[in-house]
Amino acid sequence: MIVLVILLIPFITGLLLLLIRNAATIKLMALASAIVNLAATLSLAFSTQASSSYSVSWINFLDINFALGYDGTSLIMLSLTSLLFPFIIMAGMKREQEHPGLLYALILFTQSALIGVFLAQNAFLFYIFWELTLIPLYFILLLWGGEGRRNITFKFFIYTLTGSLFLLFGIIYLYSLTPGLHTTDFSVFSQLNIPANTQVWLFWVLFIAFAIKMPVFPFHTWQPSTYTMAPTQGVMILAGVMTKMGIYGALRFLFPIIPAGVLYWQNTVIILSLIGVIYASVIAFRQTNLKTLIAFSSMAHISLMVAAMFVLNYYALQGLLFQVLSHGITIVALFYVVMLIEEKTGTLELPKMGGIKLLAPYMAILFLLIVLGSVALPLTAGFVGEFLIITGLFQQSIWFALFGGFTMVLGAIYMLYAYQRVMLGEKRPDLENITDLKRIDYIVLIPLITLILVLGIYPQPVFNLVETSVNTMQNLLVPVADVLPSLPL
Amino acid sequence: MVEQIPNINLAWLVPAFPLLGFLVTGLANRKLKHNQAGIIASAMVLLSFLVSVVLFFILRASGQNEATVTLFNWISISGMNIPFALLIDHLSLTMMLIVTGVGALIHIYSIGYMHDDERVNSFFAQMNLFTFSMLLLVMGANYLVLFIGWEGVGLCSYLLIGFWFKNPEYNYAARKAFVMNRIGDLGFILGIILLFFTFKTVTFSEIFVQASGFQVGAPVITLITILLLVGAVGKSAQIPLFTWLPDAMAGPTPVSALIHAATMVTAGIYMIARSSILYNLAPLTLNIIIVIGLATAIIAALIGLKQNDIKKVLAYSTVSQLGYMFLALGLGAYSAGVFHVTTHSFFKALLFLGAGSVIHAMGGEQDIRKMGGLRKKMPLTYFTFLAATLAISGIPPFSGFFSKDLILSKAFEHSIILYILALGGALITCFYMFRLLYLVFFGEQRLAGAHPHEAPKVMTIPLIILSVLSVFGGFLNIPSLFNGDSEFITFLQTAVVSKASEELSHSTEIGLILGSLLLLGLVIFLAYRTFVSKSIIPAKDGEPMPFFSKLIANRFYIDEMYTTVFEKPFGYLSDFFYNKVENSLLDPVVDEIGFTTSRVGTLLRKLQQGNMSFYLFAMVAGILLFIIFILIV
Amino acid sequence: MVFLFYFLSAIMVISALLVVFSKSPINNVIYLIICFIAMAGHYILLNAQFLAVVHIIVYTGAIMVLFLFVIMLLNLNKAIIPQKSAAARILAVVTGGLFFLVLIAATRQTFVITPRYAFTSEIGLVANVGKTLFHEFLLPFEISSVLFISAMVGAVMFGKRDHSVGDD
Amino acid sequence: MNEITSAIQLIPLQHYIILSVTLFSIGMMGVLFRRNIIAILMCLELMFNSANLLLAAFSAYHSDPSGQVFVFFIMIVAAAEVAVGLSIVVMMKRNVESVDINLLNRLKW
Repeated sequence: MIVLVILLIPFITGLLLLLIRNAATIKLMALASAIVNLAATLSLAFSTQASSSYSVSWINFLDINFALGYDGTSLIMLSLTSLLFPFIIMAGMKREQEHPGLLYALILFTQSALIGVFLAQNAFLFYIFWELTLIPLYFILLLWGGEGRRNITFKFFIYTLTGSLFLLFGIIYLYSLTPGLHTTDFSVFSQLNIPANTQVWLFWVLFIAFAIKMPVFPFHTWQPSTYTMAPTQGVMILAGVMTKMGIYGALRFLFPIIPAGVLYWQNTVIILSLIGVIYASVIAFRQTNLKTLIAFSSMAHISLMVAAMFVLNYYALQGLLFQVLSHGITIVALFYVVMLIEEKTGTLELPKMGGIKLLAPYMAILFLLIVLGSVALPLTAGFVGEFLIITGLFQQSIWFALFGGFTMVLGAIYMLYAYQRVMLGEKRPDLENITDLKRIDYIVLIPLITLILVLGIYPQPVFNLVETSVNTMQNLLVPVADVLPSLPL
Repeated sequence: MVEQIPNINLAWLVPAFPLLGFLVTGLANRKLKHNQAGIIASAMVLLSFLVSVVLFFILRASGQNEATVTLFNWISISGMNIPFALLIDHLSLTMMLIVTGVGALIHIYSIGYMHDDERVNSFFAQMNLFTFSMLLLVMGANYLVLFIGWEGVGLCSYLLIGFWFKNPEYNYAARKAFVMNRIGDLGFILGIILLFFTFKTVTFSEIFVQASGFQVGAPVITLITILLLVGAVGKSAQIPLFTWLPDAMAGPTPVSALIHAATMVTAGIYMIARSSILYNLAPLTLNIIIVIGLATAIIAALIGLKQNDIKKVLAYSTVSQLGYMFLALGLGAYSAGVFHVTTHSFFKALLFLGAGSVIHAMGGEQDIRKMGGLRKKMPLTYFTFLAATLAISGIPPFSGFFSKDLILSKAFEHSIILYILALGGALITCFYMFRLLYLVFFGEQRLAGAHPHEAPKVMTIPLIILSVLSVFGGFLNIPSLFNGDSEFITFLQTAVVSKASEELSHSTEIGLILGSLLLLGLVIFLAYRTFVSKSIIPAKDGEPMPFFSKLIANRFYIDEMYTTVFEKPFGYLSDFFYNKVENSLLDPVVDEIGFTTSRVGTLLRKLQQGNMSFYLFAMVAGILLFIIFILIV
Repeated sequence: MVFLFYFLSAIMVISALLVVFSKSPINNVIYLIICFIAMAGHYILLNAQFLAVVHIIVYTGAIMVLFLFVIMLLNLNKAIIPQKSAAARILAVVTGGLFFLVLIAATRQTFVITPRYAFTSEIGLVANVGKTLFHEFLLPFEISSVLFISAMVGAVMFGKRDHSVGDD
Repeated sequence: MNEITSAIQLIPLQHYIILSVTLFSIGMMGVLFRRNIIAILMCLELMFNSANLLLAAFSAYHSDPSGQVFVFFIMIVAAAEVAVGLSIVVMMKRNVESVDINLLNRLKW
């Protein structure tokens, strides 16, 4: 039952928000809802009971239930979503925003849809929520976005939608393969013994939607421009949670259902992802727009996670799920600081910045801490995740580990470069009036940074949370290993 | 299992004090006035030092060789158990004592040196953070905890090099240091992972027990050691990753003393000494280390000959000395390497602090061509500096003599060519150090308007203590030649397994020592002739020079080479990726798909002329086709 | 009697062709009326008396008169509209011929089938048709009245002069 | 009467089909052939009637009055269609002074 509550709280609050006029009340209500949701999710994560689930028959003639449930993987994603949304909402507090009622309603709708994605127990429901996330987000980007939002949002929308269309086709195809009265339950899907040759092409049908959402090189071209023009809260949702949705989808669909297809394309995808790692990192180095730079940095990190996912051994999976959490927290904190910088300087162009540390030393320190988290310095969460991921990659091949490890070097290059150009150097005459952080900024940033550090120093709870599902997943590819040689490689 | 040593759990206090100091000085940044931050920070390091001493005696009293203190489980997943544990053994104790001891002195010195800086509180916070990281590095009981410290010191080095962040060049130097270290770290972490897969653990003691099961020259061990070596090369500024260290002199001088001379840069030597058991199994890697070490020692010494910045000279001398330590490691004389680390930390810290005094006195001037005649104005600094110079040059009975002689004799055992090359490097070292000494302290004062004066007590007392250590530090390890029993080496033997080698006969050794002393005397005399008697002052920048001098003065153009070969192409690659691949290939392809759809639409729209007759035709044709299709299928 | 079938068929086809090919709308209407009368003959042949009568009344009597009225009211006969281009006309004939061929081909398979039921002459009588109409098809019948009303209203709406244009 | 019914049985059903197809094709050809909307509407009537004939024939051969009821319904629809269609023609004549179908070329947006 509690899963239904988690799903509905943001949705209902969102509806209520549409009726309220007072901006402060709206934000407080949204925040309250997000915090209640966080509490509920944490109670799930740390409860000792068997997993809660909810199911009611929905579309009878298709035998589709409205079935919600979760496992370790979902729980990580849920925790991340519930954890980040209070901060995403707080990012708008004490700030002038147009039409706050609509904005926060849309944000909460997005949350609800995201939670739905992570809770869905059948592919049909999954798909509905998957598409549903796009609609409120589309409006957030379109209505509150920056320069060129119309074209960029359009591209983003069409691009992801195109991907989803393939997914829908894949789901229908799988549905038609189910025995007897057809069904879309994941549990039934994973029992299908799809012929290996079919799996080989089915892989791309299913994967392309996730590849676009994550995004994997070369399906990433919507991302930099979208991140750059998106409003802070929108980009936080996009980078913090939405990308993880792609990872989650891939974990749900690819590995249990078409393991042979995954095994067949494994190296291709890993190599693509590692190209993405290097490619995005190298590009990030010369970016002059801070948001674009972070967009590429995020892409590099996500690509590494994708590589880890496809390696699919124990360490890589542990690292992946840990990194999901850590990257989400770090990127939200990063974008928050970016928002602060933009507010204070009125620009995102690096050449127009500099010397801010002299005027806002505390902001500089917190920014540096987040940057360090992002470049995976030990004792930050990023390190634990990336260490395990690289360990996992190493188990597959030392070259994978080497190229994956380049994120650490290249990340240090571009992130520190960006930090230096923003914060360090001489004071600029046109940036004289910069003030340091306000109370609300501390309220947002300190917990995030604390989380980054705490997870880096004591990551154990997260490992324990996902242990079971990692153990299940890592064995998924084993039985199909024998099937593969018969395929033309 | 060995029984728990009472009170050994105090070990966590050693890193905890500097961490506390960091938190206090960092969080109360704005509240602390005057010297408060410096005093707190120094006190914390001093406390650490005291605890280290206590630990030393505890361990000695217990009669055991090592103790592990597990604080908590850091990463514990199936098959991978990485505790956050500290290891107290003779090697880590040595390093702890160096780090906290020399560190405390440098902290105290900094109180005076950084007195006028507006961000003095941040400085001490970062220094304490550095000490904390360095202690983690040397105390970690497994490679991953070591790695935490390893990266932590890299971070602090970054922060402190760029401490005066208004200057873009300093920032660049800081970033360069961090990135070059990171390149090494990548190799290091890959090495750790390979270690993990080979031994299923990263804890030192467990690995070393298992390592005996491997044959000498086992490929996997060779690979591990090479990967670890990459990390050490980055951290200890060896060829090819050494260019960051001279640039790192952008930081305040105490930072150069603490981080870039005494402690952090020796982390690579510590790590290899720690892994001595593994390295003993990989002769190939040892040979690589010899080559790297010797090449670094000589090239850096050569470059040092023509440097005119007081700190740059010292920086290259550090690189060169680190090369000697590497040489020792490569020869399998790990303890000798660590011994040189110890003495080097004394005299190099002293040199840097002395240089700091000089810079302080000269009002920030660092160019030795503009100094001179300071001997009279700053006698105390002069004497301490002299002591350090003698020590680094290897004049007996100063500390450097003992440690360097140990390395040289090991080199001689290995091969005479090595010995000659190493000795050549030592002679060059001697030359440029005396060049520095003479140019700074002898002759006439060349900078008009400067009023050099002796530094305050808070700065001179550490100098004096360090000079005492530099002078007598060598007596920690009196070789059998002088009726000693090599105490230091013996002490380390429980933690570091040096390669067995036959001892040189005393007569050979005496011969070698006398020979080298003779040569050293000659070099000192030559330097005296050049810089004091003839008062030759090095050429100004831009003046024509002979080819070789120019090559050296420009540091063999290695920096420029790296810029051309790596940095610029990296920028071009970035531009290429962004402008050509991203914006001219990938993105347009996607856009093109969209445009094509819309173009096809435009084309199809032509059919929609609005002509009813045409529609009717189309409809009929459609029906026809449809029926035909049904008939055929 | 068989002869009658073929005779009527010939009249239908010829008059239908004339509907297509003669240019004057009035002539078209007259040929179409001839065609429909022949059609009524066919209904009688099939013993569908009710249909035959209704057909005459509705088609020949009402619809075709409506056509005539419109033609005369709008004075369309004078303004002879130019024909389509020769190519279009040839294409139309070819398409029509093709369509014929294809339909014949499509229905060819049915030619071999003979009806399975006994031929009863009574079903076309008013009584039988009326029974079916008011039993099985009562609801459609009523709904068709709604259709009629809406068609009527629509026709009136269209026929009303559009005041917003106001040019004539 | 009986004479007729017995005679009709001599005519195979397929002849009706062929006749009906012929008429339908002629109607179709007419629709494509003519430009005058009134003529086109007439051709449509022709096509309606070919379908009607077929329904009636099948009804008779199957002895099922439903077919003839359908014809009846089709007539209703045809009447409605003609009423609306002709009123459109009147509209068009009024607005563009012509009943040429080629003038109705606005059907593209």
